[in-house]
Amino acid sequence: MGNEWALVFFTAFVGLGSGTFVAVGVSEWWEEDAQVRLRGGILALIALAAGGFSSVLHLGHPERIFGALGHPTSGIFMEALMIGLTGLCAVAYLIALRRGASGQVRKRIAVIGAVPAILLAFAVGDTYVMASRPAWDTLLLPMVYLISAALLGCLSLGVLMARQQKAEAVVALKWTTLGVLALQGVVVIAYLVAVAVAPYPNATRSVIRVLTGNLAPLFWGGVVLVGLLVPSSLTIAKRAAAPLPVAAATFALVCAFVGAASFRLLMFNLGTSVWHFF
Amino acid sequence: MAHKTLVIDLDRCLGCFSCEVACKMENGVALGVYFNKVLTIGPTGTFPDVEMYFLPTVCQECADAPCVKVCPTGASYKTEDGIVLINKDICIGCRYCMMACPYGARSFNNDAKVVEKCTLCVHLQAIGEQPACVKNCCGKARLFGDIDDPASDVSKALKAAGSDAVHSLPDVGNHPSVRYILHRKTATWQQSQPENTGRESQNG
Amino acid sequence: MNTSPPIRIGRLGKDVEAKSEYPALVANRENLYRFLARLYKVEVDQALLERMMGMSFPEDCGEEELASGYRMLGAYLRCPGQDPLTDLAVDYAKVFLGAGGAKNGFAAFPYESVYTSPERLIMQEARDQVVAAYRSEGLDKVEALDVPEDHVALELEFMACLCGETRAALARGDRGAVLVSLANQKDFLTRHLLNWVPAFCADIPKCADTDFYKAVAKLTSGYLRLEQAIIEEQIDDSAAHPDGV
Amino acid sequence: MKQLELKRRDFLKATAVTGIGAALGSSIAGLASAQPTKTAETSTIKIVKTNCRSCTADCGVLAHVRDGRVIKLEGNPEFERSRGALCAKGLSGIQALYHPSRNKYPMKRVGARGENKWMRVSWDQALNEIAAKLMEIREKYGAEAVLGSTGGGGNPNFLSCCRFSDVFGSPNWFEPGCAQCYMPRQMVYQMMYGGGPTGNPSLADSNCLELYFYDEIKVKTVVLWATDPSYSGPAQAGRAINELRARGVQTIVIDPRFTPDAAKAEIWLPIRPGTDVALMLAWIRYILDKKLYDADFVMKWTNLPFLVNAKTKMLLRASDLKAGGDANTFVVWDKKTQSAQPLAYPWDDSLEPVLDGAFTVGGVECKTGFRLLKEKTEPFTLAKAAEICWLDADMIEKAIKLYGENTPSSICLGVATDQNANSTQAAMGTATLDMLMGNVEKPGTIMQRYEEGDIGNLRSTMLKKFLSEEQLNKRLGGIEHKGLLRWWAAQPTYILEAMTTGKPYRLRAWIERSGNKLGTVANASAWIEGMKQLELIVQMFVYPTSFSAYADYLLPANEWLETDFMVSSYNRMFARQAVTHLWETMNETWFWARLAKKCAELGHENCKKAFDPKETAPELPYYDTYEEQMDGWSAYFGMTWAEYKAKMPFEFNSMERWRRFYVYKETDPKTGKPKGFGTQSKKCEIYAESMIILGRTGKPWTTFILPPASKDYEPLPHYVEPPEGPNTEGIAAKYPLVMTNGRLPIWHHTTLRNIPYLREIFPVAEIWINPVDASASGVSPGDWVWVESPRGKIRAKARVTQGMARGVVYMERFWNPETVDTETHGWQEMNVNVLSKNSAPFNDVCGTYTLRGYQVRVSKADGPPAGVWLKPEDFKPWLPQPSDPTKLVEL
Repeated sequence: MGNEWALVFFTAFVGLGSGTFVAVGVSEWWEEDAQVRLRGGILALIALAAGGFSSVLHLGHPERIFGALGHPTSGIFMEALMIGLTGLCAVAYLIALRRGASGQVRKRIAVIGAVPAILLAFAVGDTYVMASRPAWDTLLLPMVYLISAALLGCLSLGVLMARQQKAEAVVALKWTTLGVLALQGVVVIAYLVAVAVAPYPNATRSVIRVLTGNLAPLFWGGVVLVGLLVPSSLTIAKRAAAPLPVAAATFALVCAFVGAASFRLLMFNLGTSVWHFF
Repeated sequence: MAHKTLVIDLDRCLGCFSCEVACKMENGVALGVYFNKVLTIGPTGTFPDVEMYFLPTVCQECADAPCVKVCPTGASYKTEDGIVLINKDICIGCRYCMMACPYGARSFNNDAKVVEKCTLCVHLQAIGEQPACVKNCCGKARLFGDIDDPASDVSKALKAAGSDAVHSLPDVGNHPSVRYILHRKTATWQQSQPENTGRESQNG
Repeated sequence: MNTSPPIRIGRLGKDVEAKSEYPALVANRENLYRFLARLYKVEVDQALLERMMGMSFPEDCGEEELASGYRMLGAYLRCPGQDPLTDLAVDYAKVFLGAGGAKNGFAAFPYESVYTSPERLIMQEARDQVVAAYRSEGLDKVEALDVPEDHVALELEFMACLCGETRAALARGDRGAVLVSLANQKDFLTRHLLNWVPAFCADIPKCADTDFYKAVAKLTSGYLRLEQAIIEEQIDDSAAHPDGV
Repeated sequence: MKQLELKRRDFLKATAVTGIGAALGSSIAGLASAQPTKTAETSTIKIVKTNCRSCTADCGVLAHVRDGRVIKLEGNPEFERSRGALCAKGLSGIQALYHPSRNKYPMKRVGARGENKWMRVSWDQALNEIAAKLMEIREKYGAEAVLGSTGGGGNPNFLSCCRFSDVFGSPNWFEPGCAQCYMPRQMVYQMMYGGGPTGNPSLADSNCLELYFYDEIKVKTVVLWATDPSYSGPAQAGRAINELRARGVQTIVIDPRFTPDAAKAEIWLPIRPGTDVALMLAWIRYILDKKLYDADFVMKWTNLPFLVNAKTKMLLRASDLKAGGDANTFVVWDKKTQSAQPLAYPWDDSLEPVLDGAFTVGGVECKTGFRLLKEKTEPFTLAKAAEICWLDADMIEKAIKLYGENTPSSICLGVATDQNANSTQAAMGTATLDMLMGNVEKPGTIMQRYEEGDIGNLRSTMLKKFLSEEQLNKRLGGIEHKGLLRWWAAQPTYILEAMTTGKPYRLRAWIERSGNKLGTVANASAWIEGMKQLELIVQMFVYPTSFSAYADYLLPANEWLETDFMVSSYNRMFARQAVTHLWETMNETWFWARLAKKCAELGHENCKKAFDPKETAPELPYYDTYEEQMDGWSAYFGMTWAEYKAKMPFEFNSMERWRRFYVYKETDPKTGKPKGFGTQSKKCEIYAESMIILGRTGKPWTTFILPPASKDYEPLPHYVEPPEGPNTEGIAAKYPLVMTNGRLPIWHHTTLRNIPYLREIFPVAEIWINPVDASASGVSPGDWVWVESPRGKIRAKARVTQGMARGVVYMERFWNPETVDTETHGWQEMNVNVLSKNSAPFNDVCGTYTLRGYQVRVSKADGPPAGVWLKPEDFKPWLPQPSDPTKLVEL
């Protein structure tokens, strides 16, 4: 597989959107101000739309997409359905905000919306789990996608909360972020182990190619350094209760997004079929 | 149920690329795209004790075709004869089926923006003829027929070859139906994907 | 490109003009088609060159590319150099025949098939279709001519023949036949000529050395574009003004 | 859109060109009223039986034709030799036919040579001007100053160029094949066996037909010596050998390249190029030593028991024993009487001839042919051969045993040995082996005399008798290398020498009919200087090639789908039929007749006579039209060409008559004795005394007795170490690797390099090299490398493979149509014949130079040559963005 840019951005933006939506929902419990929620909700919607748009770019005949409605079992149907449901929930959430609905109502919407959002974050990775591509044939792959969505959600909430002074919220977000970062690291390592022991070993999908071969810059630079280490060090750069400046928080989010995209590129490069003829 | 497919006798394949060109002529396949591609397997071993055979690769017409399963619109489908086909009029060009194929046997038509692959020349079958690659094969190495029918030429050829000499590509649950005959006398069947096949764009 | 803005003239009293201008326009079109067909069919000979030197072109005609082609051709014919017949023959051989592997086999091959078949071969589907189109009008390529039927010269000549039919129908006052003939023209123009000649004309200047053939390319693609407008207008007109003819 | 604002008045103005009517004047109409029959034809598909000519094998083809357009090609199952198979070359017929870059009209050069500026001229003008120039040259300098050449892929009629030269009076024509391809084998087998057209070992030239009767499985072991049928003839020989293998026939492959046939063989001997004769001598020695030969056949049906005068090397005749003795009766040593005795043909039971011995006969030292053969092969032990040929002695022994014990067996000899100085000796070697084994005219063996009648002569004949003694003596290289008389041709290096230096005389004009001569002649660069000296260069071919850049006239030739010709398969006649015609292309074989006609019109006496059947008899004359020619040829079968085409395929001989075994044992009604073989002694002449006679006189091929060559040709095979080999001092250190060549299945000679579907399979020239040699040269798989010989330097892409003998590299011929209009003209980048060796020493008998088995070195290059196309997608300049395919017109 080459670098499937449209799919890289599709899945990365969907991760950002669903992650942000869930994170904004979580912030309901941290009693954040309405601005954060409003902006968060809008950001989630924009990211989902950007993801959806990228996926359409990937299609040869987007005008025929309605043909997919007749086949609810396909992965693409699942993805489209979940994007739609998550988007609907985000819209409902924004309307609720706008109409000054009670926290209870908003929380309820957030909880309901979290379900398709989490499923979506997982599903965009799960579609790639297939026996034809040994390096993708593991549930660890959608786990990376899911956790990367969580990370993007944490960091985008970090940007939204950058002017927030409420210490408990800042602390909670920072610890959550660090936890997700650690989890992401663990799952990425676990994924590499899965790749290493996958059947039909082949040089095109070997861990050696990732660690020391031509994918090493992408892995060490993109996934590890930019995607994990930079956000981690930015997160712990200031004392726990102090929020990051907007610039630093934004930088951390951009880095994590680059890291997410890098991992996807890595995945596509490893995604060679069992035997490739052509 | 019928399952029409190819049986390719590698003891007989001369590596002449006739099937490849016949396919391209018959189906107007674009440059750099192949429905049928002949790979050179080997020479393996160390000079002068070496072995080599040719592997004409083609859609494996899987019994449990993953490309059909993942297709979001039903554009990839299976005929009553067990042949996997693509309805190009409803293909949305998502290429998911290309990912699902364990052999990379499908390709994207950049002009029509749809996925395509070997059709076993269904348009020729419809008028009672064999696929172009079978008809023109110089080594008479290719047989086409119903592998589920014990009386068919393909079934007989497989029986005559003996099970030790009958091979198929790795099965990851898709159950490929194309069979390759290769006797140890000619060469040893290579279990893993070959590295140098004499074809540049391979492994790409 | 040296162009002047198009002249905008409002619609004049249609009824008055129609009767006199309509046949004249059809005759002009037929002539232009035949003229272009002649230029593509074979090299320019002495007689043609002399006659062309006596021609004058409406260099200020409103269709930018066509006008620029007229001007370029006019300029060439005013000052054609020492040995124009040889220059033009050499250029013709290079541009349309790909003689001697010039340009490493790249040339503006004047066949619709080359521009419409994925393998860029002559004698593909398009050729079969134009044969069918010719025959549906009771026409066929003359035996003596040894090029495939989808040669640009023949397609242009076919349009001229269709214009001839229109002219005859006009003379008979057979409005139905005029409409049919116009519809045929539109059909052939859009399905065939406009489907490939613009690309073909874009290739000509990549190979041509003389301004003559560069001008012919402009002339052709400009004129075909104009033709689309003309035919559409004529069809609309004929439909809207049943008595207009 | 601005123009939409234009209205009718503007339209009128925009289309009003003053004087346009006059300009149209007398222009020719392209369209006219259709004939109703034509209209009815629309869209019905006709399937026409025809025969391919993408190479020389003539496979049966079914051409699907719709309304004058060829829409599909497939194999014709009726054609016995190919049985429905059609290879990549044949399948490319449509792309070749409809390639827009074809030569379309006769073109005359404008401006300087190489400038690539052309002007269309009529056929009449082109032929008139060319003929006038030829006549002028003939007048001023003699007809020999006009050089003809042919060859190239799918040569439609080998001898048409030769015939023209004969008629015009020039002894000088050549083709790059000839002594380098097929002729040595064909000549030697004819001299030693005399089996006619079906009696030689060249699989790729549609011989060895007995192997096609695989259902009878008579042969048990087939040796594929220097031949790769899977690649050189997949649909015919490749297919037949495949069928034999499937039926348990054992094969031995002798080839430095691990070909598909090698991969399927019992034994592969990866021999060092150019050393085949050393191996053959070792095989012979072993077979003699272990008495594996067919003693009865050798005694009764070969000339090995005959006594040879050790000094003169000539066979003893009855006339040498006593005055009045028969000059055609040979002499044996009779054991019973311990004396030399004439042996009456075919055999004399009263005598007990000694096979192996040396005797004194009338004071003259004599030896039997057998003894001389033994002496000749004595140094070639298995160990010696292993050392020379870079082989394993045990493997050699295994191979000989298989060939010698699992019989009947047969050796098919390919082109590789024709491409070095040992060419004729190699053919003598394999003929000797098969004769020793008695593999002659037995069911299953390849030496057979099928009854072809005169059908071969119908299609291609020389007109030897039109060439005067004076002119024949002027043939360049013709006196020294009299084997060339077999094809009546001149020697390429002598031609080049004459072209460049004017010695012994200057050449003035070159009429060339083929693809890319610069891709096929050895040391191609050397030819450029020579070509500059010529006053006229004409090329006739299907599309422009590198050679076109140096020509003054380019003449457009038909593709095979546009031509009519006779084809035979087994005992039946088929036809190549023109199914379409484009532009003003002309049949290549017909061009020569047209040129002769023009010369006749200009007063050339012989050219006039050549159109008169009485003058040309027994050969057929030239005809005035192609239709007359085909009718003239079909008259042999008592029909017109139209009838022929309607009736074909038809038998020209019954299968029983056509294919008979042991023809030599049949009684000759004239003599009442067995027919014997087609040699002077009617025996298999393993001791080829005829070689000596050939060298001294030109017999049996000459029309006039010629002065002797500087040295006698040898009557027994002998090994000559390659003149530029790994053992050559001063060369080997600098150029350590031996270069060999060989076919790929998708190309014939230099043709079809402009077919996208073929080029994408092998987009660039590859050099195949063993990993050991690659690493010694610092080369990794897929690297671009320089390949250099003492003559030049080219680039190729390295295929590092265990399938190449160590110390040997392989390249296929290549040139690049995509750079024809650049400074390199497409022949300098990857053309292996920039490297090959055209200098002496040549093969003594027929002047073969060295296309294989010379030294090169390989080193890493920075990248590919400029401008060449590398990937399938690179071919897009030939396939630039087509607009949407024209949709179907509804009528």
